[in-house]
Amino acid sequence: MFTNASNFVQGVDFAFAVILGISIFFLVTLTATMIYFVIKYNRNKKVKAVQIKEHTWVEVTWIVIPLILVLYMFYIGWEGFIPMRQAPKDAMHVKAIGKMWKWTFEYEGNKQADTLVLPIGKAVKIDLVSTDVLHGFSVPAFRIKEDVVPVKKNYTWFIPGELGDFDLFCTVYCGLNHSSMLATIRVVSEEDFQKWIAKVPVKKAEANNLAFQAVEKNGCLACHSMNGTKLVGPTFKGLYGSKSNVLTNGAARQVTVDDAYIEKSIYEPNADVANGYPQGVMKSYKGIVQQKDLKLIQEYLKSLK
Amino acid sequence: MSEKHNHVEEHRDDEASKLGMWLFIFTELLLFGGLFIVYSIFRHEYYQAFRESSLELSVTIGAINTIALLFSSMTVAMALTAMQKNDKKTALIMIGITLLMALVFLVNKYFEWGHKIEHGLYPGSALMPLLDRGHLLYFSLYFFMTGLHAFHIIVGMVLLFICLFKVKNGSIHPEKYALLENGALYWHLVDLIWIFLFPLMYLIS
Amino acid sequence: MANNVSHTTEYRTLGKVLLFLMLCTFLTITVTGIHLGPFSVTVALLIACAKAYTVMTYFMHLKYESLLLKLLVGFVFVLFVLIILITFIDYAFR
Amino acid sequence: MSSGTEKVEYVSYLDHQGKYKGILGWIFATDHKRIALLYMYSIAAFFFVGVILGLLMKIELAAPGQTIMKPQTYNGIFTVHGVIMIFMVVIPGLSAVFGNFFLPILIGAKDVSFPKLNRFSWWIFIVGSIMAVASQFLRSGPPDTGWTFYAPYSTTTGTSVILATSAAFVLGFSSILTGLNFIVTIHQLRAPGMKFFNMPLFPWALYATAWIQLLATPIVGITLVMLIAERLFGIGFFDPNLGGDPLLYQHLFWIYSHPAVYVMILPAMGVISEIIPTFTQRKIYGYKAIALSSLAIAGVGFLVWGHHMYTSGMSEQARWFFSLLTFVVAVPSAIKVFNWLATMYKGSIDLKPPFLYALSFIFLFIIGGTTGLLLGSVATNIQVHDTAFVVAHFHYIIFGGMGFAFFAAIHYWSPKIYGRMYDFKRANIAWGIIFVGFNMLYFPQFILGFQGMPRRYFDYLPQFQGGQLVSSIGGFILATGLFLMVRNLVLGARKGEIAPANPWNGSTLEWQIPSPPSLENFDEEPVIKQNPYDYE
Ligand code: HEA
Ligand code: HEA
Ligand code: HEC
Ligand code: CUA
Ligand SMILES: [Cu+2]
Repeated sequence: MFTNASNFVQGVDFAFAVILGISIFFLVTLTATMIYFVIKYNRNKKVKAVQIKEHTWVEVTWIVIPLILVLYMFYIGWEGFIPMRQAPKDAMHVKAIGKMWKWTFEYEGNKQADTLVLPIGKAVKIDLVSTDVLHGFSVPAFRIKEDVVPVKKNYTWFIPGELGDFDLFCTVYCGLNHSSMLATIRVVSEEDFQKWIAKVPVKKAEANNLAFQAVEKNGCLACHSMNGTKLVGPTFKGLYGSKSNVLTNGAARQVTVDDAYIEKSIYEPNADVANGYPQGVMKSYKGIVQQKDLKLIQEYLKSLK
Repeated sequence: MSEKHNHVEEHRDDEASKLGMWLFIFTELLLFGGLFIVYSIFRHEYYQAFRESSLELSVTIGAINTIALLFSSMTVAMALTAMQKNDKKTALIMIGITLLMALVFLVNKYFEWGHKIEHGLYPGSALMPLLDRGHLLYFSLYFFMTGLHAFHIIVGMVLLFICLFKVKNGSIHPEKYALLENGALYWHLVDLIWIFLFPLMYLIS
Repeated sequence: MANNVSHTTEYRTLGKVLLFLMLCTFLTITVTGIHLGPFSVTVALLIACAKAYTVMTYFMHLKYESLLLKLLVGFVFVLFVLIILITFIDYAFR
Repeated sequence: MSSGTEKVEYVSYLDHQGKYKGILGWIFATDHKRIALLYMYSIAAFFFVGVILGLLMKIELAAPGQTIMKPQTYNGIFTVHGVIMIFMVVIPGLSAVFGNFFLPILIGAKDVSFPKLNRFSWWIFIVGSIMAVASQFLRSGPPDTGWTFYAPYSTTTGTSVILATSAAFVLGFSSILTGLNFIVTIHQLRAPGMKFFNMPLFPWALYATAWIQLLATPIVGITLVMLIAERLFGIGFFDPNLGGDPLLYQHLFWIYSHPAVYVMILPAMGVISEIIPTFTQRKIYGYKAIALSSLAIAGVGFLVWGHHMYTSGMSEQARWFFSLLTFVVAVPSAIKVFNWLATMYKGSIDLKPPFLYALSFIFLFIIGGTTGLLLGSVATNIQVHDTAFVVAHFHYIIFGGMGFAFFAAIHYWSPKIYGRMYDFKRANIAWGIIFVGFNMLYFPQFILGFQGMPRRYFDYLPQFQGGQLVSSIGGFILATGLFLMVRNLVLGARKGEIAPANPWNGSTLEWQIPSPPSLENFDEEPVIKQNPYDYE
């Protein structure tokens, strides 16, 4: 508690300490009273129960006091939170792109990296972008967390206050490898940051290739590699024209990967399930991959011999 | 309550089943309530598109259906009055008219839907995903809400048919008409929902 | 005997109610025809509420039911309106 | 029973032979007591399945990396664990079992208002449950969305989400019908002289619960139907890629599911309010405050759903509003706790197993509830949302709250239900093991969550290893304790000593009739004149 990893730690931890303190106070007093009563008024001591009249003032007291306490808790919670939605105008912008199950960070000038490197003491505003389903951008050490919602814009911001590496978790359940959707945030000095960012290459040349973009944009590469490695799904390398062993309604058969098969794989991935891969992991892209993109994807796969 | 307790059991059952019916109506209202929430949110977000889309619906058909339902609501209430007055014949006629009106509604709806479907506007069609988002949502909601409503009409008709037979064979009689009363209550619910659906779907252009 | 369980509404009353409802329907169609901008929904909903109120009071005999039931019906509607309003606290300010 | 003879022959409901005999006599029973037992046995069976899934998760999490299953399996398991526990165990739990059995008796009635509807509720409960369990075995694989079915993941994953959501829909329907039945019963069938404020507190709690069931469930029902339609036709209500709004799904889901947590806890509070007066031999302190706070919780509970969505990108105004109301709704719970303690003051306390469970309920409920406050405050929620902290919160409050109340209730009422007594010593030992195991299982998760361990994680970073291991061991201690408890109860019910009609010297109506009760509960209709907890 009370580290200085980001500018929010103080507010959040203060609220935490106060609420926890009040909670523990009540837990301890009430439990102690309970145990005391059990011993004091135990039936083994042959005490007879005394019927006690209710007093309105007692009841009012224990309505009013908790009410005041909770309103106070609400207040400090709100105070700790409100700065999180007031990003300074001059903050540095970084786009955090979440897609199943990988984080990518895009700096100004089209530079992409897998680790979020940030200069210390400088406000940074993270624009949260998702290309498929919900993800969660959570850095416990910084006390920040915000959902990454597709299409909708969302953001979070902070000022890193300590050098070092911090864990970034995806907190909103997003499917198979949700638990490995991690990344590192590295806070470095301003100089080191400048050195580092200078070395980050501008997005690959392939970025200009429309066909590649179609594959990239739809997030296929999270599961399918282009270099022959087996990720979640079969690799795209050499896929086109090859023979694929699939299960159709539980029956094994062999198909040739052609345009029609690719189309079917995209729109009804569960109709033919490639052998050795889990069913149901690849979702249907019906309504998402439009006809135009489909053509491009087919073309691109063809080119990946 | 307590004082009535030792009277004939049946009275209390009637009251209970009426209360039960009202509670069920609450449930149904909130079932549609969920859809109304969705509707109002999307209307808020896609105001223009909703207005444009609703132009595609025919106010005339909607109005005819409204009138049919209002009229049937009255007749079913009259059927109950007739039953209470021990006028079996009127009661039968009134239920009959109610059912007829329900049929008019459904036939109308059939043509209305059919028209849309002909134009390729239905959930799951090839055309739908090509619409822009506001229109897509409007028509999805249109089919969903009127579809669910039509389903309630059918359930209501079945209920009233049962009432019709029971009135005819005398098992619903002036001393015992809870079923008819509940059937009528259900039918009014169907009307209530349409009262809100009509302006929200047809009259926002 | 059985009549003290439920009230009997006269045919004439029911007829009048229908007339009123038809009138409302007519009104709501014409009113939305004129351009009232954002108010047209409000008006349409107000008229719809009036209709719903009438249907419940007369057709559904709510007028003659116990106070308890009336309160419950009111409560359900208030609850629903609250839920919609609260949802809009999110959407209106986003 | 209306034979003219002076002495009515007493046949317990367990032995009574109706139109059907044997097992059919149960499945087609309309007697509320038999239906209650049907619910109890079926819920126990599903609970067992849920528990096994829970323990499997704990084994998997005992060490980082893959331990005994693949990630896809893990995802399916926590989803089905959540669905079973929430929709099939805790939501029907207390109200369908003890509510069905004791509501009519406590208000002096022969049965609920609609006995056939009651039976029908159980049937569809079974249908829904079978659907939920079957979704686990379909070829497309168990649903892997979490019990919250968040869109758009749930609208696009290839697993059998449709079956699971349909199951939840059907179960919701059963829940609605039970609620409806109870409300009508309470309004119509109270014994002569029993005003609302003469009603015992368990029926009060059930009344508040029933309203939530009736009004909140349809909303989730329609939401799940929309989800299914979205999957089938790609309609696009919730999937942003089709123009929908995933936050809208969350709103609709929590509009139901937050009130639903009070469906779980209110009857539990009702049970505790019954047990405390009996074992202290005191009139309950603040009867009216307890009764009305149930209604307050139910009412305000409808309006706080957004506290599950603080990080979702809601408007700031909405976060403000929901946080404020979340804190307000905690106050009526606090009132209840204070009143229970005040009832113990100067009582004559008898530390029998039901009371032991009731006391541990209070302890665990305070922990669960106050950590709820930490979640309800926006700033601290940001820190612990969607982490193991939330998991610990709701297990404390659901299992520690509703679960312990269930155990308290079964220890309290099983002599009435079966007419036989269980062994106290064994019950106490089992309690001790359960209590220790429970805290060992869930307490470390608070710490893990605070340190940032997210929930629904198949795998975790090495710094979380210690806590996870302790937690896993606790799970097995708890399992041992629960096994001993169930064994003791079963033995008691079958072979225990014959129990007297009123073993605890209780004052409410169920203790004034023989154990087990006869088919019609009361030989002659009771007339009520005073408060149910009069020990003068
Ligand atoms: C039985 C079920 C139950 C109950 C009763 C509660 C009760 C409460 N819950 Fe909990 N909750 C759940 C079940 C339950 N919850 C579940 C299942 C989830 C997770 C869902 C999911 O995402 O899967 C959840 C999640 C959850 C969240 C969202 C967490 C997140 O995902 O970020 C929040 C946030 O506000 C919250 C708050 C509360 C509060 C304030 C109460 C209050 O009602 C508690 C009130 C009780 C007390 C306060 C204790 C008694 C009082 C005293 C001892 C006196 C001292 C107190 C004062 C001075 C006030 N709960
Ligand atoms: C009533 C509700 C309830 C109950 C009782 C439990 C019980 C248990 N739960 Fe819980 N759990 C949930 C409701 C519940 N759970 C919910 C809603 C979720 C969220 C799902 C989601 O994220 O979507 C969840 C999630 C959840 C997770 C988090 C998954 C994740 O986020 O990665 C874990 C992890 O360990 C867990 C563990 C357990 C364990 C070990 C038990 C143990 O089972 C408790 C120990 C009990 C026993 C061991 C009993 C043994 C008894 C016998 C053997 C005798 C037989 C008994 C009878 C016949 C009556 N549960
Ligand atoms: C969530 C992970 C995931 C994503 C994202 C994904 N896929 Fe797949 N894909 C899989 C898995 C797993 C399989 C194997 C199982 C199957 O056939 O359903 C597969 C199979 C395929 C196949 C069939 C391969 C064969 O050997 O039969 C094709 C073609 C394919 N994917 C194309 C795509 C395209 C194009 C996209 C992007 C629009 C995409 N995938 C996105 C996981 C994914
Ligand atoms: Cu991405 Cu979880
Ligand atoms: Cu909640």
